[in-house]
Amino acid sequence: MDKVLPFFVAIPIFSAIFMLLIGKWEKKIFPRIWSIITTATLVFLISLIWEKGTIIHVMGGWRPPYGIIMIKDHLSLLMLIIVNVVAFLSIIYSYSYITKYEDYLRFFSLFMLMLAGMNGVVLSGDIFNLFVFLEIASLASYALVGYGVGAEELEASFKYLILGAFASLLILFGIGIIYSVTGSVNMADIARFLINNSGNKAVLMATGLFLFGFGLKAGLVPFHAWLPDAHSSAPAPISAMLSGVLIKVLGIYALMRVFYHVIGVSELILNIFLVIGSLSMVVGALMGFGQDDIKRLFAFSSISQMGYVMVGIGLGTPLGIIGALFHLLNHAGFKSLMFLSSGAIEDETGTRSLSELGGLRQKMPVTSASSVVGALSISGVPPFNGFWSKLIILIAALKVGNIWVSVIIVLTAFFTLSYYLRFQKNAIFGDIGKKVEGAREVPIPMVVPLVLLAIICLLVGIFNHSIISNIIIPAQETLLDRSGYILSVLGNL
Amino acid sequence: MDKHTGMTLIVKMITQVMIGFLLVFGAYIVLYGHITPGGGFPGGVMIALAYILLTLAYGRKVVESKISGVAASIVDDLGALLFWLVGIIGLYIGGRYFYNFLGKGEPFNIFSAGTIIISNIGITLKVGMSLYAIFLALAILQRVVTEEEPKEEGE
Amino acid sequence: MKKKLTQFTAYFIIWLLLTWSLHFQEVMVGIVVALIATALTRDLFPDEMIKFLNPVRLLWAIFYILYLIFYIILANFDVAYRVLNPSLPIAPGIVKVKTGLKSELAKTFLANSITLTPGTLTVEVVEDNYYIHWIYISTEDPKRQKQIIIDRFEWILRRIFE
Amino acid sequence: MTLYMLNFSLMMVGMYALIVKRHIVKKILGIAIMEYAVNHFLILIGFKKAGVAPILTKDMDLATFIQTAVDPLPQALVLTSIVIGLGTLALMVAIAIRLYERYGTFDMHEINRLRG
Repeated sequence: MDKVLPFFVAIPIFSAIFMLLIGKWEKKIFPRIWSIITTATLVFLISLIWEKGTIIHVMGGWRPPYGIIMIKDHLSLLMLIIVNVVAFLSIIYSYSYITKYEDYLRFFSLFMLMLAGMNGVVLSGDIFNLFVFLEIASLASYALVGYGVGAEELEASFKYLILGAFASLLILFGIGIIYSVTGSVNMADIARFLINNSGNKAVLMATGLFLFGFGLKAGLVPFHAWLPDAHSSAPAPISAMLSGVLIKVLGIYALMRVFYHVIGVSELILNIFLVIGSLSMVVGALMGFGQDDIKRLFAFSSISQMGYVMVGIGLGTPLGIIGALFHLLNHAGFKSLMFLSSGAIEDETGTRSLSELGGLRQKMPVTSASSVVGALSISGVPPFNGFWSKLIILIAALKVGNIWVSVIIVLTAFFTLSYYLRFQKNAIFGDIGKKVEGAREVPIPMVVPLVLLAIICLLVGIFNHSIISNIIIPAQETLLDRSGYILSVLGNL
Repeated sequence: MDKHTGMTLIVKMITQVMIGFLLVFGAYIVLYGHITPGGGFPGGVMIALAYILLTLAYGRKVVESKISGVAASIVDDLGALLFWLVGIIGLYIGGRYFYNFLGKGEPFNIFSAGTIIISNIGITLKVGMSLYAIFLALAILQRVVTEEEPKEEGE
Repeated sequence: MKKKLTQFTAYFIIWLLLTWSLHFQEVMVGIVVALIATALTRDLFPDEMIKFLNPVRLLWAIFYILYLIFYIILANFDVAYRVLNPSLPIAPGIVKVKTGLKSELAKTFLANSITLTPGTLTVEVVEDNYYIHWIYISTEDPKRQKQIIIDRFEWILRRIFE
Repeated sequence: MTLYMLNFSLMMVGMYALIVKRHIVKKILGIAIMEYAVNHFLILIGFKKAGVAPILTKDMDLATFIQTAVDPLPQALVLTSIVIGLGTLALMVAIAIRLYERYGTFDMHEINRLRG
């Protein structure tokens, strides 16, 4: 079954190139259909490796630690599901949304490259390949953020580009340091070396560099300057991908993989995670409070929700990590839903300003209903999924006895609820705003992903127990089992 | 060739003489990539530089009549597909992505080391033509900027 | 056809020099590479290069290289003398010189020879006229200037290219 | 060690340009300088005094080869990172040109329509 793994990278890359080639003759319909087929194939491929446990594909037959490997364990599986499902829904959404722009071809081509990069990051078992795929995904996302080539888009893209390139260089520098210490780029091999020879000062420096680099890619608070601009300027499906998937894969997943499996977590690192997480929660929530632009509001809320995940990871207990991973999954669902519906709203009304919107419920019933579901989920109202993950993180924090963090979690939840209520009051309910008069329901391809995501949010909330026990707990066990990871890569080959 | 655009006679003539040799040297770097230092990327850059030199000497129009941006990007895609295909054929034959399915051959011969030479050719086409396309794209952007600026009359 | 043959030979010789081997695989690949390069640069290759197929002209070209090296060394000493001399006997300026050469390649070679020779530098070529930056303008007379700068190269280039 | 220190100071030069300078092109140059420093660092890791190229020839025995050959892996890593850097640089320059079209300036402080 290990032959499936390369296809997660190979298919999107092929599709990106093939679309550019065929697109010379057929520019409009073909790329849209072809990318739907591609992402659907990827979603289908996940079902093939669903219950297989850990799978390792050895590239070119060179066995690890010398060769390049791709590894799928339960953590990768969780991320693969998130990435490919959100990508599939965003592509369906783009089918109609892309008509805003002139050039269809490059949008889908870059989207496929971004997808290939993210799948590569998730599956890579080699720290340098992780960097390479991270760069592929980042480069594609820089270009996609500036896709509208308006003044604001370009400015946001440039800021993102400068900071992202800086972060990538720091990560590369860290990889260089790690390589000079351990003489290997295979993650399991590095981990084995570091377990036997701990206490190296150079590794501490690499730790800091990784924290900075991946933290910047994740948009956590001291490094969050690019995030609101980039997320609010990008086309809506890209915002959904950026916020729903990209910052998680390039930032949080890479942090988890590198710190839990490769370098190994210590008390210090966990405390740094906790501080960064709490800061992100508070700052994101406070900044989101005063926003008028709905996309900026969602972007700041992303920072705040990423804070929850970081806190969950930083607690370091199994329960905390379960909460963090569950929140990761949930956030991918509701935040893509929010960004996609913001795109629908902007498409119909021509504005993103809360003060100009209002009464969307009467004009766009389906979009309104699904975005209300999203808003309720994100602010943690009981039957929906956001509530459970936040509750688990809160319980985990209380169990550790960390009162400050628990207080921050509760406060942030209230803040989140209040500014999402403001969004609902000003945009969905209330009197019909001036710009909303001519709005109609968006076309079917845009409605379908919204409804599907809303249903996912609801179902995950209702069947939270089976989701947690089937997907989240195996991932959490993988994450905490460092020696198991090393054994699975180096043991039986 | 167009006598009235581009740089002076000296640059043009030297470019005309040298471009073929540059291509041969680029090909040498590529084809010997597996047994001497070099490979697809440096060779591709060299081939791209041959055309970039031509662009600098003669201006964009003359070069685009030889390799247009569209043709460059088609060759570019084909190169990438060739590289991709090497990996997939390896997966099909050997069960491993990028499995070396060709014979290893006698060391230090040009036909040795299996698929590396094919991958190198793919990379060359990809890198060479993308670099050339990037250059053309930036040159076009540059032109737009200068046209928008009020230009001083003269010459 | 003759032009293509010249091109092909030139590229193939370069290939052989690069690989420095007569193994049949290398020769075969060399033939293919030279053919491709020929096809790609068909109309770019200067027509005058055909003349190198003629052995007499080729010998003149080899002689020209040695001759040029000799003059470069000579001019080096001249410039070194001017630089090291405390009184700095220089009188720099740009002179305009007309050449009798017709072939464009020959003109290019002449311009480069002038540039390679220390003390003189081709600034611009317009039709038949060279604008040359000269470190020591010894005379104001155009004919004499032509004699000093150009004539020593021109007669050989004429034999090679015309 | 001196080499590492010099390399690190080169990186600091790049970082200085990136953080302090307001001109977009200078920021791009800062990124480029940092990238060279990092690539140089990777090369330094594989560096060996009086090392030979890591190509095993017919007339070389394995033990001396292992002792004298430099580590080839960092070189491969650097090639990859140079390619990535090329892509990033091309994208940065393209966006900078477009930004100049839109704003008519290269000053980062005047390009601030987005805030918050």
